[in-house]
Amino acid sequence: MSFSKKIRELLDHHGKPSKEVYFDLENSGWVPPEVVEAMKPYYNVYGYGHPSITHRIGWEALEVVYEAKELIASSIGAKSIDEIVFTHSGTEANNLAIAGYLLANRNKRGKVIVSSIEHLSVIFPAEFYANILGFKVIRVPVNGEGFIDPEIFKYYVDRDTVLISIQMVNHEIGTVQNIRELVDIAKSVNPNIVFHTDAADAYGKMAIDVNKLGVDMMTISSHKIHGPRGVGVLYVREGINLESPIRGQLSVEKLWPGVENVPAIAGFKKAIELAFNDFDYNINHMKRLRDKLMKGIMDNVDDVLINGPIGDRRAPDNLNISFLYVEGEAITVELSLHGIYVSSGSACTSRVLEPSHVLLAIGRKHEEAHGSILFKTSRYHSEDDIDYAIEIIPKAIDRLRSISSIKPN
Amino acid sequence: MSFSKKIRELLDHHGKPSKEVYFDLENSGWVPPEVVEAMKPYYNVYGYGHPSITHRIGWEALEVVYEAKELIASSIGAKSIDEIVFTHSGTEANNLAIAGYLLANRNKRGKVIVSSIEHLSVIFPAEFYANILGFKVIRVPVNGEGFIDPEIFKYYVDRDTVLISIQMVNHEIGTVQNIRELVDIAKSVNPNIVFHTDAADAYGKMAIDVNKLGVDMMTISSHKIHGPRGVGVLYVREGINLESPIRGQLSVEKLWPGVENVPAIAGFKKAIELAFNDFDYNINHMKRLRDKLMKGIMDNVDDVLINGPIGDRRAPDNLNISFLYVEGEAITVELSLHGIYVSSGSACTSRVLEPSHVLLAIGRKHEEAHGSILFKTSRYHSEDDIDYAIEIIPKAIDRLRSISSIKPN
Amino acid sequence: MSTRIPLPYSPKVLEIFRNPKNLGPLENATVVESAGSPACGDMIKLYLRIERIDNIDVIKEATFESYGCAANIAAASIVTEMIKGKDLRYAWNITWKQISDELGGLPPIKYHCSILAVGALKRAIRAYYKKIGEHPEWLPKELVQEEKLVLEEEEMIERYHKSMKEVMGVVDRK
Amino acid sequence: MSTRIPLPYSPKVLEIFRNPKNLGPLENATVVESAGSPACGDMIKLYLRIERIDNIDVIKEATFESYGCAANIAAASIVTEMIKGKDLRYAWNITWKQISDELGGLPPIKYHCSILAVGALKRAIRAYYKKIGEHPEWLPKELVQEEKLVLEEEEMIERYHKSMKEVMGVVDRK
Ligand SMILES: Cc1ncc(COP(=O)(O)O)c(C=O)c1O
Ligand SMILES: Cc1ncc(COP(=O)(O)O)c(C=O)c1O
Ligand code: FES
Ligand code: FES
Repeated sequence: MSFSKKIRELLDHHGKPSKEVYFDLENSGWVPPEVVEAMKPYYNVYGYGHPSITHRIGWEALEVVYEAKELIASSIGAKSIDEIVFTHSGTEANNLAIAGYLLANRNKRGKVIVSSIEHLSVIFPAEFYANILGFKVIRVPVNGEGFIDPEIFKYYVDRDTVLISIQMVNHEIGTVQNIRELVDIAKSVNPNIVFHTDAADAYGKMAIDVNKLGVDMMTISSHKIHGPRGVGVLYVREGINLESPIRGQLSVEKLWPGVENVPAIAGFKKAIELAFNDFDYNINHMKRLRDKLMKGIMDNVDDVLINGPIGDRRAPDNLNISFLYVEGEAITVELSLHGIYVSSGSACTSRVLEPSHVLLAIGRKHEEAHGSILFKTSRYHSEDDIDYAIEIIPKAIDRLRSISSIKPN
Repeated sequence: MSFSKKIRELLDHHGKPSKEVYFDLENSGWVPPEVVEAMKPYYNVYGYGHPSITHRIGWEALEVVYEAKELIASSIGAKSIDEIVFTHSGTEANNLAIAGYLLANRNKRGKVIVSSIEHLSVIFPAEFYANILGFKVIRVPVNGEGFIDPEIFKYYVDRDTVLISIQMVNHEIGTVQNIRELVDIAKSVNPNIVFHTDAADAYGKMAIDVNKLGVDMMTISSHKIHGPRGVGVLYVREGINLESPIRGQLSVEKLWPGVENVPAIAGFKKAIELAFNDFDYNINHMKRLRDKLMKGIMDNVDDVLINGPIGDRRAPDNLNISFLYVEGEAITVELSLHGIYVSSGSACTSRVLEPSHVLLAIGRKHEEAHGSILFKTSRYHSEDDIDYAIEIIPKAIDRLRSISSIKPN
Repeated sequence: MSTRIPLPYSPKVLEIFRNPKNLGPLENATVVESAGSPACGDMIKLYLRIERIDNIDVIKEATFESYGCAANIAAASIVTEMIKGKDLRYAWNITWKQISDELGGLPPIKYHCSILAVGALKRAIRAYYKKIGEHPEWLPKELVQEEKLVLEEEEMIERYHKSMKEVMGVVDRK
Repeated sequence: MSTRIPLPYSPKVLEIFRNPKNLGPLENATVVESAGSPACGDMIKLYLRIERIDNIDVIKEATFESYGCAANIAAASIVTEMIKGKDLRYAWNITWKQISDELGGLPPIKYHCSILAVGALKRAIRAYYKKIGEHPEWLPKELVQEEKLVLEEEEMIERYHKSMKEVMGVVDRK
């Protein structure tokens, strides 16, 4: 039987729950109808050439690409749309920043600093290209809530340091790093250090101004804010030279080669508008529901640990909880059967049977990391969604604990 | 005034022609309504996680990703869906093949052979990574129709050669290379040579079987066959190891890191079905209309040159004509004003003011390359579209020739 | 089949995960043995009530507890089904592959879950004979492959995690 | 403004491209000069009818022909408009930037099209004085910037293409 038929069998056996609540927004968000509508003209009306083509259809593509760049630039305080580079994902934007910088400076050598809880699309290109090109990568440790201690950071930054990449918000535990403070430390040691921040999980969820932050490069990803997949953005401050690890374009052209994904860019533009209209309302909404979910779980389930900080320095949409004595993959399946969709940092959900490096880095023991579940709330969730989750989760955990061979002692 | 407003002004001044025919399918095709429909569920119904997620929504994503892989695998005779790797563009698939191979074999050194008319997304990664990693790149010349002479090819291939990349169909002049013959020559010199072919412009337009061809890697791109942008495919024969130039995924996982663009993959799947249903009809249609357009232009315009071969060894959809004494960018603008959308290999349409390297490689003089126009026909074009083009083009060329400071002597 | 592709669960795994059979501690168990550890993220505990009838050691009852993924739970449950009413020699010869097949085929990444189930079973059988001070001739003196794998998983977890930490680059905090 | 961004044409360029003024050869031209070459992909030819009135050399008529992109055609056309009825000294001082401004601002990549137009004009003015054997004091002895750029473009086309060929990696066929 083909793989797809096997999955169909599984899906048929699983069935479609009568109520469904999707919290797995870290892995991907859904795209609301308005955004799909905004994309459609660029698929349907007629063919669309790429932006440097000299005909009406190409100019229509160029118009929406520039509108999107203008909107993004103004939303983060960038000086010019020249500083906005489209890729096809946040992963690619991170690679363009890290690999692009190391490749462009491959005669320099020196030290690259990342945090130990960065997304793998920062850590891996840093290590891969550093290894090939002769740079050195240092991972700065974080404390139990995921924060970098400025004193420790200071100790790592030196005059050899050429590139630093520290994310604005951690994607698993929601830690909001104090980027401005870290930039100041870095630039006081060496003003030539290039500072990149991965804001994939921050953009649209808090105010960001690249100049107030003092960062030189910044990553954004469309599907993190209910935009379509297929668009990442790297903000690149004027004067920073990168050499893309992906080639195929003349150097005078855009940094990421290949035709722009024009319909997806049009959709992302719409998603940005939706995120920034009623910005405060949206943030308060996701935060309130997140807090309600957290309280509902804490009140009804024993032996849980919150991963990441509590309070203002946690992203408004993030909730990460370890349920002790049960394993996270089993929780995701159990909740799925009841229409609640989440992901886990458990070893059993990863391809190398190793728990999330983020949870280990904040000092969680393996057995704590195994039972971790990540929820993300969004402006589209309702009170009712949260009530349903609070009703289901304790039962799910109870059932799995009743199966478990590990019991509280 | 913002850039996008300037373009709006230009578009308003240009106006929307009452009839429009889009031939710029090399740069991007339009996406028919059936394909957009096929994508919509994966945007709209609910959120979609990535394939390794263990919940219903993730499994639904996995189902369509596998269905697409199975369809692609069967359409090219691949042994297993393991051999099908998704990227976000043909450019990225070419980079994964070339850079991925060189990075994985970076301790080997040796020679890389490409043709002088490859797409830049083959030539540039070959040269960029060869330069960094210590390989050598050779460009094999082509004859006046774009064909590689097997005798000359034989002369270039040696026991130092590790990687060869020769495209199946040239994107500008439609030359259909005899890949099987070149593979045989290469493997007879050294069976360990890895042979990649860029089939971005061949797939869906001719029968392809990776085993009959004997290639080890092959590139496909969705938007070349009226699929959505945002999906490229690299076929990688089992046993070939690559190290992606883009990092962020554990090595046991898929080669191109980042979430799959599930809706776009669903759309591509639909586009493949549309291309392969009534395959013969589709091919005959585009070929007949191409021939009609060619004849219509030749009969009504003097002093034109056909670029690329004529007959069976030309792709069925490709027409590339140089109009002497006029410049191609001016032609694209003039035709756009009448609703006909094409692109040119002229220096004036490129960012480095250099004509197409393909046209120069087949021996076209600069003044010949400057006046080149590329048309691609598709199953969606009607007789009427071609009639309209044949009506407009001679007038457009006449007008520009009346302006031109160069006259036939 | 390559491991590059994440194979999904079979409907059977999901079914048993939903409705596991023979769950929970067994009051009057003859032996209780487990394999795996919380740190590994998977641990199966088997409870067997064994009776000697006509000189044959028969598993009259078998129950389980499982800490682990859905496949782990399903593997533990199905193994209790497969051995109930069977004699120990038969039970000894059950392979992880048989368990995987009974489950409709596990994804390669989940093979170790059924190895764990077999490991726990073999450990329980050895424990039984040790307890009654016998050693039937069909019972190998040396540990067999699956027992070794389980031991390795338990022992190697530290070593394994250490090397994985290097791969993943997790630094221990000062 | 960076050249990374492809700036589109202004409506003015498109308008003049559509309806160029002063097109075609001039029967009774006093001077005919061109700049650029077919190999460059751009070539502007200017036809001027000059009359000396009250000791002032006035351009009574100016027409053009252009081989090149839409911007090239528009630049050539607008320069004929800008100089018609003007004296040569005035015409000499027209800059490529003025032409670009008249056209609503050219994209940076198209600046050279208006440089070419100025170059052709300056060449025509010099040709006129050479023809009548005079040299007004306002006419620089040495070539000015724009003339040099045009010469460079014409001369350098071979060198430029050669180096571009290296960049683009086009090999000459054996
Ligand atoms: C912090 C962070 N960085 C980078 C990425 C990668 O973005 P994308 O999924 O668009 O490749 C993600 C999302 O997975 C993320 O959360
Ligand atoms: C032959 C060839 N290779 C590669 C590509 C690049 O594909 P994509 O546009 O999907 O990046 C194209 C299309 O532009 C092509 O025609
Ligand atoms: S218990 Fe971890 S994968 Fe099954
Ligand atoms: S004439 Fe080539 S760019 Fe204007």
